[in-house]
Amino acid sequence: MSGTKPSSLWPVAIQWSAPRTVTAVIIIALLAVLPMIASALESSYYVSFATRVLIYALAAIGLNFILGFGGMVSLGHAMYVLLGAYAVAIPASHGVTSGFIHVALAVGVCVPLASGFGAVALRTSGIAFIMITLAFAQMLFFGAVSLKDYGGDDGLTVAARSTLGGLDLTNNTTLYYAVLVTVLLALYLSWRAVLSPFGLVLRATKSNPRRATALGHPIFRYQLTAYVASAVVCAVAGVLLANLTLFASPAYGAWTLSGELIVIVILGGLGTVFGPVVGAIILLALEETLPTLIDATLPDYKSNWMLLLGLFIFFVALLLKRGVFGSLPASVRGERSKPELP
Amino acid sequence: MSALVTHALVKRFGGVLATDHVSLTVEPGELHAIIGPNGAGKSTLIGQLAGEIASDEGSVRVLGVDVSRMPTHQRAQLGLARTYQVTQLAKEFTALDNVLLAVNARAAHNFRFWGNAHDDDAAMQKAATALAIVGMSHLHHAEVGTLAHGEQRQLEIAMALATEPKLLLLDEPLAGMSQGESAAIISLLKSLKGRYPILLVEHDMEAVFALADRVSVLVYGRIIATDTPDRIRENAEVRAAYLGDEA
Amino acid sequence: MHKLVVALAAAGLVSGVAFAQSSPLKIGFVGELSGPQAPLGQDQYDALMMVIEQNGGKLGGVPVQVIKEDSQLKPDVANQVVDKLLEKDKVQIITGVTFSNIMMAVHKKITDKAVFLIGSNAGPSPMAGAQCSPYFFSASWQNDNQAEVVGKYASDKGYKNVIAMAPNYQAGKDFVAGFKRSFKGGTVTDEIYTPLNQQDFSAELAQVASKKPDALYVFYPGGLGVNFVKQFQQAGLNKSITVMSTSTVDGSTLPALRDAALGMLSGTFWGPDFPNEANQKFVAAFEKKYNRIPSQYAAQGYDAALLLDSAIRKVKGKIDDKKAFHAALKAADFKSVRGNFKFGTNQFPVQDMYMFDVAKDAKGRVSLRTVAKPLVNHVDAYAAQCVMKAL
Amino acid sequence: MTTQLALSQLLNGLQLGVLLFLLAAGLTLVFGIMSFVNLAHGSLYMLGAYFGAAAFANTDSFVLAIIAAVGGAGLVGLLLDRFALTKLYARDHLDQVLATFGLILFFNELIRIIWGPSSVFISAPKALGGTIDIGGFTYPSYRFAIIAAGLAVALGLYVLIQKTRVGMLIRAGATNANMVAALGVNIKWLNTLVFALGAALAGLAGVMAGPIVSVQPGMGEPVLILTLVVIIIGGLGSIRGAFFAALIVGVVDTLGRAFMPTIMRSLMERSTADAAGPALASMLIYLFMAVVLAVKPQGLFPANVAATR
Repeated sequence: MSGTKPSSLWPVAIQWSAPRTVTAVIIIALLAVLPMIASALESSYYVSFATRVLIYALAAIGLNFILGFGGMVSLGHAMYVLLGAYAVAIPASHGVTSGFIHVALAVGVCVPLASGFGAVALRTSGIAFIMITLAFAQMLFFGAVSLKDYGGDDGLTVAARSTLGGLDLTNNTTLYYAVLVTVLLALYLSWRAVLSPFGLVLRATKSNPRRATALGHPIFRYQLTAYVASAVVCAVAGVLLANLTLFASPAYGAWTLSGELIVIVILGGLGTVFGPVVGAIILLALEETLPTLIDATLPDYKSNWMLLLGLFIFFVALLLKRGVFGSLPASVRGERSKPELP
Repeated sequence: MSALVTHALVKRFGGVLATDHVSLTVEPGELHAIIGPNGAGKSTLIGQLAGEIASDEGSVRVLGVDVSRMPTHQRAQLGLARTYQVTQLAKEFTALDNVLLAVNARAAHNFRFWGNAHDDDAAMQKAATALAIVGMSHLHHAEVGTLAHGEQRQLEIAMALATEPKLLLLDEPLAGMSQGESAAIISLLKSLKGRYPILLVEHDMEAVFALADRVSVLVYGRIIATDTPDRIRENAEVRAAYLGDEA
Repeated sequence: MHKLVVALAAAGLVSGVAFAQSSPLKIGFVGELSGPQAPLGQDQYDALMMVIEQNGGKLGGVPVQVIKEDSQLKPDVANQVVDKLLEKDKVQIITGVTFSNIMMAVHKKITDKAVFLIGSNAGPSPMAGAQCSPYFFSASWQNDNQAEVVGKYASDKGYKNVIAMAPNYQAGKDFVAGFKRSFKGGTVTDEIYTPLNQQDFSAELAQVASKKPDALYVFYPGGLGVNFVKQFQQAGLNKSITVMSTSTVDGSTLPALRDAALGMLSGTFWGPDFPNEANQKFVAAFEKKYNRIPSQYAAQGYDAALLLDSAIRKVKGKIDDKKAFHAALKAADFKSVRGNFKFGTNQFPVQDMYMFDVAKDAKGRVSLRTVAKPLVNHVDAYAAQCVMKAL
Repeated sequence: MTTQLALSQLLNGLQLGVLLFLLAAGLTLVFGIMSFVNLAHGSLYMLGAYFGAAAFANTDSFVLAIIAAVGGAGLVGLLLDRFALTKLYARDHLDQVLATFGLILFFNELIRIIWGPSSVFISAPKALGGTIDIGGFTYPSYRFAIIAAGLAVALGLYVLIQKTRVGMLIRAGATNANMVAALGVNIKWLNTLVFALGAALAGLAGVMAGPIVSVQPGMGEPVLILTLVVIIIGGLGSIRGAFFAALIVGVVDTLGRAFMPTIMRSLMERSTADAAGPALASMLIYLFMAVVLAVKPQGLFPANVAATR
């Protein structure tokens, strides 16, 4: 080959695409200045709302890594969020407030646990994989419920946010930026990983696992590594969630939350790197505004907003095959000299 | 040392003997063809050799190594490459990415999370070469799902070659091809002959008799004859069991 | 008495005029308003709004705006809606909160901000003890109260051999512990904890039947209670074993249970048949408006509303004077539907606790009937652990 | 521990298993033939219970309640198949999971709007309200009726699937849907029939469970998850697998709950055992499933021999 690199070797979903890149850049820029806008409007509430959105986005980025790129439909990823939250709450209840220890504990427990769960679950595929991941999540959920010394079903209050060197996480804006940076880091890492030789094989296991195996790729190793990595991202999201809410509860691992994470990934655009952020913004904004919207029109049915949410999810699955972000126009081929993706 | 030796290979599905004590060899540089009527068990046999179907009895040796209990990907790493009767490609990938995937299967350190896969110039060069061999240099960027059937078959072969194989298993590479496409593949196979040991399963008699050094006839999972093309053509049993039907 | 009422009304009128120009006082309501546990939160909310409606959109003579938020029984959502109430709506008072786990998730955040939290249901033990706060008042009970009254009743009855059953989670264990605390003279021979997701109690009931206890103590809230009672009755055990319960047969589950629950005992602070005037008025108004017997959750919501009404009136709507408002709340100067009402040092009620049985009322409906008052002026078990900070 | 107690626990397990089978049969057939993952199957169970309760409230007849539940749920199933889900059959499992997850939220809210958030009332028929005395221990007669009815339905399904032409097509469809289409059978019609049949069975399970569980919005989810466990353990698409797996899950779950705490107490300190016993009991089914899948990824009774290749 000559010095020039091919222009669009990558599949459409992760190609460089001007409309998508522009959208992603605008969203990131808005997120970066959001606390200033909020303080100008004197509604600091939006900062904590946006923090929650970003934490969901982070968990969804983790899930997207195996769901969007590896084709592994895990209906149990909320269990790693649960794990991360307790990795903060339990040490904190013993007076250990160091965020470094919290993260180390979350990762240190998550890796062996996810390795074990993943190794068993990956013996299956398709629907059985969906169900076995659900089953593992249910196990962990009931495990947390039975943690009698740590609040059981009532959950565990965290006295104060983790201490993280010079960072003062008790300040909501600081916490927000810490979460934002984590999200951007996760986006960058997953982008790099997807384009890497590892990512090429991972995406091949989604597209045609039989072929990848016949070529000589030990796909189990790739899938398991991706599964563990995605679990770790969710566990970090759990650490942040416990810091935001100052609380850990078995409810963080409920199977409906795992379902919501899938909704976020698909809503954003399966297999796009930035999709989960868009999906999280849309879903949580919808959950936030639907009751208000109904209240304005049919106040008697305000508490029934989930009816509309259910229909919305149904139609997203039926009609929006590539998700909101994934549906943005793909690039014109051959315009760029180096393949990139937003 | 033979490239491939099978000894009394058996596969049963329920009560049916799909592969009935098959013993065959592929010698270095040899093109050994397997023919047989539909349902003779050709694809099952290929599956057993590649490791996708577990054999019930018997053994398989590739380049002297007993691979009978080896999983598919390890057999591939020994140098066993295959194509499929029904194309098995990463449909969302570009043609070049498919071949790159094959090249990387042989790379010692493919388990890398950093670096752009397309920045590996050596690998990209190998992939481009493999595509050039099958005459697809102009289709680097084409999404595989959009390629014509014949091009997809060619791509299968390019991927097999890109793994730097020591033994090729080709499962009906001419299936479903137009005459023009067939001719291109046949000339490609001719150019490969002698450079790789090849086990070719094929329906197209003309092609088989033109290409093969030896031909085995598989009927109901059993090899009823193995010989040179000329002798097979004259074998009475083969004619009765197989060619008679075809004629 | 009459004079006082007139005087209060006049004061209300005056303050109402005085504050007519300013925007209404914002009160946040947080509760379970969707999902399977919605009936509880809905009752708390309905009763609160009924009081406000009766007062012409005011509490304590001040126009109020209630901002209702659904916590969806998810702690992170609860946390979020509380953030919204505190930071966006800037409320000074939050009431409601249905479940203990939601209460535990949000209480600190609210009271740390010096916002008054008037709980109208959940009263988890840490909040009555070590984590008590001057900004938190409970208009309901400390969780264990409802179990302690049953334990006392069992002692009074002289039961020797009792089995306890509850779901395997914190509240379940708290209630069984509360029961054991006040159950003297007999023993709890077995404690059976069923998984929280378990819908079928046949296995446990068979065990209970084989052990032939004097009585069975159970805590199965909401839908679990419906399951339990139906299955208990079908197993034919209601003829042989006395059931004493907490939060199992109440206004929220009786409509689905009807005759199946007849004869079961329940311990709590209030029943619809209380003869006091405030209660008669409440029950009549509630039945008229919603066409059903009010549950205890409605009674709690109603009392919380009356408490707020009295305190806001006392400070003439000046909530900003936290000290004065705190004192006004602490005084609890209102006619509770439960009769006696006063706050203890930890700002949980010091109150009488009653036993009820399920029986048909005058109109032939299945309802709760008062049978005993085992505890008088009862102080919860955690009050001593509370070191109340001065405001 | 008496034998009588063990026996009555076994009956309890059987009763749970039979109910699970009614749900699993429809779910596994739908999966086998249409390769469709229907998370909303639990909603059909809930709808059955509500239709039954509504009929019961108006007529006081349990027979009519059963007819209303079976007919109503079957009709909803038919409508769902015709108007909502057809397009999803050809999609991958992910879209199906998502769409039917949305339907769960939709149906739960719909029920809440129509019937309100509280539990609704339905009781066992008077004739079955009591208990039966068997050799010294009593057992609720209604639960006996459930076991009997469930086994009767299982037998009926067996006859339908093994002995009739429709059953032959269903079996063939579960093994190879394309082949059935090639035979000239209208596969759409077969899909609708199977889906409605599954929905009707779920409705039947709902109304039969009505008198023993709380009929309330969201009642379908816990049972849905158990049902999914059943069809995975049994082997997807296999009716026979669903039957045995349902009974195994019912009995393992019940016996686990009954005896696990006692076993744990004999092994460790009482307070630890009291905490760990129920937790382990609630995890037992999932552990069991994980072990089964680790050993036999296709389940205990795979429907399709080819799939095990």
